[in-house]
Amino acid sequence: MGGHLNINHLMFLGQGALWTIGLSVIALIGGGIVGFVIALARISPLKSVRLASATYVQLVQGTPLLVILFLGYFGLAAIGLKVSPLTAASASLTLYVAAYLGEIWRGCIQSVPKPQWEAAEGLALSRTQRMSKVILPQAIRIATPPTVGFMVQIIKNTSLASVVGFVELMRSGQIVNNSLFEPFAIYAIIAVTYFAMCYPLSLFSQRLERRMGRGRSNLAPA
Amino acid sequence: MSLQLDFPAVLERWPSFLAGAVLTLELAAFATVLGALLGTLAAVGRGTHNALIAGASKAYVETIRNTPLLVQIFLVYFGLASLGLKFSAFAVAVAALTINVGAYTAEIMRAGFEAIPRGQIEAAEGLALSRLQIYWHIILLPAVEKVYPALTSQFVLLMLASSVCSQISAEELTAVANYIQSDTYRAFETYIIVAVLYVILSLVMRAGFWGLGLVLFPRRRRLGTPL
Amino acid sequence: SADLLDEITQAKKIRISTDLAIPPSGMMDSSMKPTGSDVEVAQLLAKDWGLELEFIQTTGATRIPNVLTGKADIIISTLSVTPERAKVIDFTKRYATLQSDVGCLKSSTVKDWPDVKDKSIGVSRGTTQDTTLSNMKDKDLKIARYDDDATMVTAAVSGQVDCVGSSATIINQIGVKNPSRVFESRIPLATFDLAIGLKKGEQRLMDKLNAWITENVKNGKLNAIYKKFHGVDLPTDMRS
Amino acid sequence: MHQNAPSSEPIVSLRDVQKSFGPLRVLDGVSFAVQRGEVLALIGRSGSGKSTALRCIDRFEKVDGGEIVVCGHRVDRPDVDLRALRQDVGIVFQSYNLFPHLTIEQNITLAPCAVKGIATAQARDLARKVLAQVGLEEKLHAYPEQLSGGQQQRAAIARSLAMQPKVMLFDEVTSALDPELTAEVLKVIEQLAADGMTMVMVTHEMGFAKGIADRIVFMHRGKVHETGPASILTSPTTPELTQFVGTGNLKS
Amino acid sequence: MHQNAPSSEPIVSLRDVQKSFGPLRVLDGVSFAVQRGEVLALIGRSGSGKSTALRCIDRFEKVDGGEIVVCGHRVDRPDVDLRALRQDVGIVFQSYNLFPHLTIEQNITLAPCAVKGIATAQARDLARKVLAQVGLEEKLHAYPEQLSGGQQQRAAIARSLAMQPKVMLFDEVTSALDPELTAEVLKVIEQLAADGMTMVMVTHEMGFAKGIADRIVFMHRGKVHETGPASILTSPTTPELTQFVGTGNLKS
Ligand SMILES: Nc1ncnc2c1ncn2[C@@H]1O[C@H](COP(=O)(O)OP(=O)(O)OP(=O)(O)O)[C@@H](O)[C@H]1O
Ligand SMILES: Nc1ncnc2c1ncn2[C@@H]1O[C@H](COP(=O)(O)OP(=O)(O)OP(=O)(O)O)[C@@H](O)[C@H]1O
Ligand SMILES: [Mg+2]
Ligand SMILES: [Mg+2]
Repeated sequence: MGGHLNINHLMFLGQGALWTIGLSVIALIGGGIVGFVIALARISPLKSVRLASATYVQLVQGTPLLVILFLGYFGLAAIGLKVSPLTAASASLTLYVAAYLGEIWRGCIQSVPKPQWEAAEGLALSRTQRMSKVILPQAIRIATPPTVGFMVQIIKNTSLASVVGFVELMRSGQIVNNSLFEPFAIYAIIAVTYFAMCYPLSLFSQRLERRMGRGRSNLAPA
Repeated sequence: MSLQLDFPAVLERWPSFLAGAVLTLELAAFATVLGALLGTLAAVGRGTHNALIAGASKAYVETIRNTPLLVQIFLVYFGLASLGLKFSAFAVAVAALTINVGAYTAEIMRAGFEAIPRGQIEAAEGLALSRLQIYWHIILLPAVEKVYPALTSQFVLLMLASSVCSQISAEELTAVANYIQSDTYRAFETYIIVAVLYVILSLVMRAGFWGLGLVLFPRRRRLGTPL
Repeated sequence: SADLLDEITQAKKIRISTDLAIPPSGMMDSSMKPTGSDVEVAQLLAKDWGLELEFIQTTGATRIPNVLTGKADIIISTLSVTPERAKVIDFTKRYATLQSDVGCLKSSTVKDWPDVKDKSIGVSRGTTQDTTLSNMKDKDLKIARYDDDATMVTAAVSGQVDCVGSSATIINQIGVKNPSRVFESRIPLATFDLAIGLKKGEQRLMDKLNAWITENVKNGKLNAIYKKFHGVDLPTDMRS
Repeated sequence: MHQNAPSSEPIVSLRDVQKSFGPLRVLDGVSFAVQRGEVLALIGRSGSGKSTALRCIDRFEKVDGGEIVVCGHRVDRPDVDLRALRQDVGIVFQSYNLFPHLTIEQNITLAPCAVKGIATAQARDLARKVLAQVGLEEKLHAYPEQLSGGQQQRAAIARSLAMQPKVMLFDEVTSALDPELTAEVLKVIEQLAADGMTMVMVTHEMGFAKGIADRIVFMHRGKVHETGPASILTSPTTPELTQFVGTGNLKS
Repeated sequence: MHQNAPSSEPIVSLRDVQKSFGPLRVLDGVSFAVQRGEVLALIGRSGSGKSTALRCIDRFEKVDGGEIVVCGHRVDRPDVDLRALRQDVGIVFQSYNLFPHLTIEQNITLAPCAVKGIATAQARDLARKVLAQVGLEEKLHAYPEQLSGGQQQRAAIARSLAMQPKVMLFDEVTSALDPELTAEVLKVIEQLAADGMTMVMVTHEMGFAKGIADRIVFMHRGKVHETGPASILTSPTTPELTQFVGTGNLKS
């Protein structure tokens, strides 16, 4: 107890940072897969599917992640699933990320110009073929910058997993602080670490966006 | 499963929930107003020709946008205390939320400013309006109108994010939930109720912003253009 | 359904819910390994029973939900025995006690309740200290609740609060962290029995735990752990 | 292509077709038919319903009433087999709508492979053939944005041809192009007509319509106002068509 | 408006004005003067520097050399009082630049209230007056987007007039309008000229320039190439003006 910041503390923080990255990757993959389904459901020809997915998005976007994490942590257990903090955090983040990515991607899919949909239809392509071969490849290009930008949000939001006892960067900082009691210094280190993880992504997303801006104007028909 | 849901046991604590919800709304309201001001200033700062001000604004925006709110709150809370400054948890929470949402507002407002056609500003200059008058009458309101949906979403997100203020002893909705669930040991029921309350709060806020939009943008009201 | 004791025995592993952010009961040493009195009690138990030990990290507020929802088998985490809690979980017999006080700055003149009226008292949200203080409605106290002891102590160390409601051990810790802000116990709050918590209706496990506690109180091992971290012996009435 | 003589069984036939957008009645009892190998030009003012009529034929719009039969498909029926219909019909729009993420070859082979299940190698040969038809062999591996507007439009025509449709629909395919590029696209369509392709085209190029069309349908306010051989353009009988032709406007 | 006879003291005078954008010399020694009550038309090819010259007068561009005096303000000097200058000068652009979030009345009263500190009630009367001048009384409470292009441009002129400027600058105020709307705007300007307003206008409407302008300044490659009364348009002396007038293009 007490003493000064030593290599063990830094390693512990580093381990937390790795978990933050790991959790972010899990959330991105899980949220990406579910979000993709949500995006498709939001533009489904079936009204009930559209309504259900819209409700899901509204509910999740209207609830703080912190509360979703609590619900995931205790709720999954309450319905009889024994889950570790990792599973609970992953599941909650997945649900959360899916709602946001789903909306972002829906916007991107719908921003593929209507004539492209019609041209694909006119070639007798089936709905699945139109989606997979014509619309999605174009939507992916549009979706890349906002998706990269959203990854920054994911990384930052994993810090909330600390409140259900998951030892990621934030929680590892709290634990180290608990043995050193230098809150300002330790939280500053944590802030810098988060910044180092997030800022490159922010920059990358901004660059992509600018490049897209140019590319898109090239694509405008004569 | 051994866990049985018992909502009445938790719901009888409704005065606490209500107090928490009110505090959450208060936090969001203060931070929204102050953050809108701070963010607008930062957006203006970023557009100035003064490299120092522009650089400082950019550094502020990027730092905040790339670190978690939770860390920011701890830094403000314990940082101020280390400097010997003591404020109430509410004041610190408002300050941290303001700093946070200000950065996002700045980015949104910047986009709004950039969307104002150059000709509008020249026309105003030609009418001998001062710089300040131009900013106020010609740039600010139309810019806000252009980015109003993005702005209001950001402020709703802020309200939701204020849940982390429970960490620094602000007794907002999530703090109340934590207290009640550790008192009644009915975690699941408590958090479901709280989730519902947050959804209601965000609907309330959206409705409020919709009404405010009607007041702020009479043209939209008259011409029936949706916001 | 299967008995929890059987499940533990089958899994050859016991999952113990422990808050590692409440020194000196649960904390990390300088090489970031769990340590503290609760940690050693848990380790002793696992060793005696020949089980692998898994710590389920928890905060004050999530200790009990952890066993209710089956995330952990038992709680060893300065869990005070209260009638409220006994409605939801079962307690073993006590394995230690906890003296709770209101602690204030050494330099302050606080002697009794009226003196703390205009001072904020930091507590860990949902702890027995929190509940006890919150129920003193007539005393008109200003309570600042934090999510865990670590944040509460940090608030005291950094000057956000001038009083804390906590265990005597934690109150003494504050001065160690920041010599310019030495806290000491001023108003006694209560003495709580600390017990191991477990889900209701696990009688076999309960019996086995009680037997284990009795044995280790008698052979002095629990006292040794307590003394190592808290600097004092367990109360005499408990050891006899 | 089959060079059958026009039979009594039309490839496309509209009978008393009704279509409204909300309160706006856009098609108000439109009837006409197209025989195999025939070239029909739809002309009329802006807003007279030409595009809507064309889009109804390929079921991009559902009709409110009347009957549409295209290559044996009952297009007005809700249970029409859309994919079968669209294999028989090729449609080309004003904005060429090539898929920007695919090369010209991929644009062309996409539908034959995906819909008809043609082997890739065979589809490539097909692409080469239809591109030769529109004079764009050398652009096989280019991306759409690397092509001029006229080239893109010709590629779009080639893409439709690759599905070997029985009838082609053109909606003002040249109106986004400047005169020089217009000429190169019209030449391609002329060649198609010469090869015996059945075509329905909406166009503002009166000179072109006169030269290529077997029959003219003049639409006015959602109705077929006058119809007849190309010669009606030089000697219109109704005052509306007289005025329309008289404006001398090539583009509306 | 004061109806003084043209005095020897011009309201606007440019002397040897130089202006470059980077390497591009846009104004290369431009000199001309406008007397009180005079209407001056600036004409010339696209890119000849007309807009730039006009913008220099109201200091939307800083000049590199030469002297500009407008209503006594030394516009070329860095310390010119911009707001005082712009109270004396009204400027109207091709894109009307009405403020879309304000009603026409608010558009008009904004500057008089904010700049001159006129009381609201008084400003409203003023708005009514200037709107009557441009024939738009009934549009007082409309928003810009509810107006046609010609009406918007007339409202923009009214907005300038409300500041009671000593000189008005017009930069191709009709070139975004179709002929019918153009006519209604030109009529307003004609009325202003008849009322004795001093005006400098860049225009491509040669017929209009001929009818209304007291003097023509023909710019060519950043220089004043020919200047004189409106009659120089019918009998130009330089080959450049001959060619320019000869193109017969009303719009460049
Ligand atoms: N999807 C739609 N929703 C509502 N109205 C429509 C829609 N499509 C077309 N219209 C209206 O139907 C009328 C006829 O349109 P259509 O496009 O068929 O005319 P057109 O003869 O092709 O004109 P143009 O020569 O300008 O292309 C127009 O008034 C148009 O505004
Ligand atoms: N802000 C600017 N930056 C760079 N070049 C400019 C700028 N403004 C004008 N120019 C250039 O200066 C030249 C003169 O422009 P100006 O607008 O004065 O011409 P103009 O006579 O008004 O032409 P038009 O009839 O097309 O309006 C043009 O070549 C133009 O491209
Ligand atoms: Mg059309
Ligand atoms: Mg110009």
